[in-house]
Amino acid sequence: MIRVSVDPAPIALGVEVAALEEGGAGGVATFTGVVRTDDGVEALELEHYPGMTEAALCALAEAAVARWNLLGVSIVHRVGRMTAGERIVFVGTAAAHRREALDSCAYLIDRLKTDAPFWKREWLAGGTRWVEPRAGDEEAAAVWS
Amino acid sequence: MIRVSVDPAPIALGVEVAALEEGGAGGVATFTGVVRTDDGVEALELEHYPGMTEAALCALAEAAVARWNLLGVSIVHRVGRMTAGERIVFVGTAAAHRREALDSCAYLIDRLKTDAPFWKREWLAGGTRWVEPRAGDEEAAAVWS
Amino acid sequence: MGLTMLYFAWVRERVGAGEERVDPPEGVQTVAGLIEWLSARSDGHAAAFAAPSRLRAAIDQRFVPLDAALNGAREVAIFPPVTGG
Amino acid sequence: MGLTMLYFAWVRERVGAGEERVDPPEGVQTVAGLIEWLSARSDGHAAAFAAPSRLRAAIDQRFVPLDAALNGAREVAIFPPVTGG
Repeated sequence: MIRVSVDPAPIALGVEVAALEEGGAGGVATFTGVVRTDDGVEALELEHYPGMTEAALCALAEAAVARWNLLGVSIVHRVGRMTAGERIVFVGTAAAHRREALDSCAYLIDRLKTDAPFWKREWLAGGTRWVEPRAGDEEAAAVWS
Repeated sequence: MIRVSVDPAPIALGVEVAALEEGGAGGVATFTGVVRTDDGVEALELEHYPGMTEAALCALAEAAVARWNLLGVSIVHRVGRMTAGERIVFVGTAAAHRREALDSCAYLIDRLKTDAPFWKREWLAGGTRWVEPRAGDEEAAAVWS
Repeated sequence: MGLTMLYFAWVRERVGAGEERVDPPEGVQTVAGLIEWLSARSDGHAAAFAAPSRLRAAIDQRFVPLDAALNGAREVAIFPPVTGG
Repeated sequence: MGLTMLYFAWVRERVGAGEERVDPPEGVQTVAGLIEWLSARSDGHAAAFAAPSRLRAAIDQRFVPLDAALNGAREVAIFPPVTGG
């Protein structure tokens, strides 16, 4: 099962996890990115490249399935404007054994950071700013190649 | 936030994830163990050592907090009898950055397998059998020491 | 035979549009050449493309390095490094 | 001064009880010695403790190796390798 979604609606984590668990797997690993409440960011805006984004996420899911023995993969990315505490991204994997689920989940979020065309803009009290990529993201993604 | 629970009631994943997300973290990683539906197992029975179990899980959560910069740790283990498709165990971690959440989540489930006094018995069509430890579990736990 | 250009994030903001049709001359053969040629179209283009090292690109919805050849491209996107997830 | 013994999983089943009070003699100083001494109590005990390499132990709710000293122990648990998670 591969589920990929790019949607302005809030991410329904329960629905995604249930879909992964229904596959009869022994283990489900997930990572959820949440808009942080700490550094004065009131809202986050996610822009993306329609068409290419979905293709990039499908390619990522297929690469994970080719590399690990998985029963399910879900990648859900929210777009548009969201506020502190809301979910930005959800990746989840289901496998017979925990190592495959854990490793493939880490792979998906590391690679998603560099391989999918999304851009974040932060809304602060004083205005907005485009988020710069984090220095470690390229290295984290490169670990898997 | 540390939450540890050993309970015969079904694991309420939504409640656990919400508690982790409420901490203001940027990332939440989870692993959920589910009773597999594949190998003829109709039910699973989890026995544990009351008192020692809770202490072992608290010690594990505290070890994770000492090692990574975490905003939240949840460990929930079900005990008693459960059927195929039901959740056995949930571990979840919340952190400002994804690597800490992902690594500490993997640590918790790897160490839980060897460090907490639980015993699994499978119910099959022909009777019951106590589960033998998997050969790789000791090595997986040792990776973290 | 023209090209559809797409711009995202602060590149889009500086150019002042998310999409435009362009018809580069024969001599423009790579993404880098296209960026240089587009810089002359307006002050906004010039501002968007002033520092090519800060730009990334896709040809027909696949990431490519800036020295990638355009041959046969129908859609070229220029944008900052991605920051999803 | 006696000890509380706890048994889990198939050790509990073979012994036929999950808990018992015992009062080992002075010469019993380690978990391994205790297991050997307990083996004589019944056929069930003998069956449970026949292969010490398959047994694990805890003293006062902490995992210990089988050669751990008992001194001061109030609660000793004997069980198979754990299989949680």
